[in-house]
Amino acid sequence: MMLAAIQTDESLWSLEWLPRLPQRLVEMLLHKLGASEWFVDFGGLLAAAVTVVAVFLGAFALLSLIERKTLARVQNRIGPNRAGWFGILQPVADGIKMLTKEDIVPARAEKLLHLLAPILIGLPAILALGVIPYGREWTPVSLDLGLLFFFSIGALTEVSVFMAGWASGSKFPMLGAMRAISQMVSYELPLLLSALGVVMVTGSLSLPEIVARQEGYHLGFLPAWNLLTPWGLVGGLVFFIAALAESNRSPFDLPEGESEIVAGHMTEYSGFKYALFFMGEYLGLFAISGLGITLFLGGWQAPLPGLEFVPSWIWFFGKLALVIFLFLWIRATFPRLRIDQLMRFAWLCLIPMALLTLPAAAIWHFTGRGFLSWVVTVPLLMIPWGILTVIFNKRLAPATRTYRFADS
Amino acid sequence: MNQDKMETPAAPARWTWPGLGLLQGLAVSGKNFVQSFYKKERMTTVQYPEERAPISPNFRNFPFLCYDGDDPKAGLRCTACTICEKECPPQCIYIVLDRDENGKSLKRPKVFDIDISVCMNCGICAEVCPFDSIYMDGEYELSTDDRFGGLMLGLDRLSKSADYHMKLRPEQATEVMERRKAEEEKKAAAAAAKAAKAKADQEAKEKAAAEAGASGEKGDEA
Amino acid sequence: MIALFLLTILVLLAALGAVWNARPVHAALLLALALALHAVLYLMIGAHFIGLVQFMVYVGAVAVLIVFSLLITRPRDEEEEIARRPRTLGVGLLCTLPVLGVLLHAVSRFADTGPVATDAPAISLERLGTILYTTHAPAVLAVAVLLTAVMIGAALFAREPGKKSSVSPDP
Amino acid sequence: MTPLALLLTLSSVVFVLGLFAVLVRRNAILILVGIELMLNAGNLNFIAFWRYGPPDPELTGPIFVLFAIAIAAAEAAVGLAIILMVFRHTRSTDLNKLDSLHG
Repeated sequence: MMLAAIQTDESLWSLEWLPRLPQRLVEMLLHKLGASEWFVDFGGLLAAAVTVVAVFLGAFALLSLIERKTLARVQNRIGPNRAGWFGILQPVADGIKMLTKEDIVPARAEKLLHLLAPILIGLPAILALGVIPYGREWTPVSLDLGLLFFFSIGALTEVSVFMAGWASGSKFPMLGAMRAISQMVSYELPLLLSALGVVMVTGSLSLPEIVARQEGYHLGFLPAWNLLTPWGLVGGLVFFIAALAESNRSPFDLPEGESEIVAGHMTEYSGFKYALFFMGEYLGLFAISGLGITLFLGGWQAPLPGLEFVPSWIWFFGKLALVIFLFLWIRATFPRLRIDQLMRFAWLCLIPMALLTLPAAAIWHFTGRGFLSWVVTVPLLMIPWGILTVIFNKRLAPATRTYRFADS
Repeated sequence: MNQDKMETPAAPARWTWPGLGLLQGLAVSGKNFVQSFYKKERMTTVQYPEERAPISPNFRNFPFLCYDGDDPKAGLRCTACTICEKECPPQCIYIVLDRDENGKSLKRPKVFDIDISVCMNCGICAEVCPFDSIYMDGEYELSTDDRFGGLMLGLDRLSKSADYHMKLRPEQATEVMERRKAEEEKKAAAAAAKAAKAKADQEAKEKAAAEAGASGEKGDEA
Repeated sequence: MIALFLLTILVLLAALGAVWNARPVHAALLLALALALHAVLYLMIGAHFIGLVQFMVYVGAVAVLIVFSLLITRPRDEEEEIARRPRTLGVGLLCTLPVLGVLLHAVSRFADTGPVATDAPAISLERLGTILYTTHAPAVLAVAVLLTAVMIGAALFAREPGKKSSVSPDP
Repeated sequence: MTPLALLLTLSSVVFVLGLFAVLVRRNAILILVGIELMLNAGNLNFIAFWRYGPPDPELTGPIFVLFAIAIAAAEAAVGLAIILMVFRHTRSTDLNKLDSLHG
């Protein structure tokens, strides 16, 4: 039965079948039990969903440890190392701590919304994780409109953040929610626009299709990823920055800026509800990184020819680890932006550049994606970028500091 | 933490490559991240309960009472003069003089309490003590679950031997030891001299008495 | 059909709440719920693209905008509930009930003779795009111009009067 | 009851609810809520007829709904911007209080 379940087109040793094993097993089991076809499909889908959720909850637990370890290393500390071997049990300890904490609901809170917000905040991330192609044979739910689904379901985050901020009935959550919503609305535009270039070139909103179109190599070794095109480079950078802001990661973590507004919309939450917010944030991080990898980094495609024998989902998770490390590295390096800088950056820099990737992608598509395309699109993107940087250098460069008393 | 030389910032450049500053920042934190894995001197964290960083000789934390020899009661240098009690700014020291049944001072404390929940580690008591008795301790693991009794140190917990002092602060202890030895020698010498003098006086008296007796006899004879 | 019926009831309840709730923020959130349920309805009857767009635009943008302006203006709860204002209520019902009657009458007349349901016609994205950019190209252009004008106009409107600011954070 | 009739009934009731909100509410933003409901009811009609009505190879229904959504979003943005501007002037969004002609 085991062998029958792993039957694939690929060979046994490609290990491509591994992540789909639960789904296949459940389907076979239900089939053997004589369930109706609808039920078999449903069970299989459920098993696939459970697989994804389990994988990413494990990754979330691991990341919460790795994040602390990495930050500690950058600051020349050791990081958590008490619970278990090298602190590997720290997430468990954190979980137990969170679960056993008292659940406090402020007296002035809207009880129902206060309860609903942490439940809703993890939902879009989990749903979005379901449509990402993780491997050659592993796309939990393959939607024709996968990309659109990803972005529409992401809209729920804003509503739940608002609910959390407003239902808490105190000022810091409210301020945090206002910041978070304005930031998310502003940065969703460049996020969408930079993804549109990929859609234009691929001609499909289906994420597996987008990955499949990035197969192959230029010049025999350069992977044909969207990142390695002029518009894809700009789009990918814009997407990455907007993803940083969209998932409230440093340096755009103003909604929960500890020094100003305690913890933003999460201030009045404790115990398990706080853990849910935490989980939602990390799952959102995984989802948006996964989407970025799918759109620009070739999804599960191997980075060099001759490496295809490694299971494709290992490549995906390797890229995911790399991107997440970049997130952590950036968090360990840059200070937080101010809210007006944040907004100005989105509207004056990111959105124009993201808009420019659209004509660039169109030209790329219609000039044959060859040498000519490079000649046309590189200046098209570089010149406005140069103008923008000059403007930004002039207007936003920190003025030489003057002192009122010391200098005279 | 960072051993890199601090360079005075040059005059701000007029134009730099956009994003260069960000990359420099990333390089710095990346260097810290990588080097933390193999450069031992970067990692200054000490795994506390298992290992401890050596404390500085000038580290001080709450007073203790020093005694000579092995017996904390007999060898205690404190004479219950209460100078420290009077000088203590937050008044955390409480001393009761020990007296014998006749009410005569035994020159030692019956009760010597320091409330370390009040003590502020100023070290004035150690400075003013004329008997080299009270010094600042180096112990820092004093947490207790007993708020009242646990933070009120009595004689039993305050008394620590001179050897402990020597181990804790060798320089200070050596100096004190030498001074005390010198003083003792001086005292002994003085005592010896006094004894000698007394002996001489005695002898002289006896001599005089003898002489007087002799003359008396003489007188009597005469 | 049963699922559709249940969803209809949910949509009605959410819409009723959005109309009736005395607390503005609750009303706005219920509106978001109603719009999201509309999207679910579209998804259920096979209009996937429209459903997702509806969700993205209405829940992600319009509902959030409404909620955000409620946050900025901080209206007090409607001093008296609508039910407590009999005159307003009466006028409202007087104006709306005939409309409802006419609409329902038309629907009931139509439903008897209406066409039978077929399988859900698939919207191929390519086909949608082709039609959109050929048959309806002028309309697309007009909408594009409208949206640009709206973006600039909203930015100008929302700008703090008298303050020289190059761009407004939210349109 | 056919699905079409069900959806049409739903859309008429939602439309009337929106109309009711527009007539009865005092807060300008909540009136906008009513308008959004009415627009959605209209959209629902188009989708219902596309789905259950006669075959529609030209996809008129969905395309009309797309335009309606785009315009509704624009309308919401402009409407809210106007409301915010009025709010700046009068510190109120209660339409009953906005009855003076000079701002």
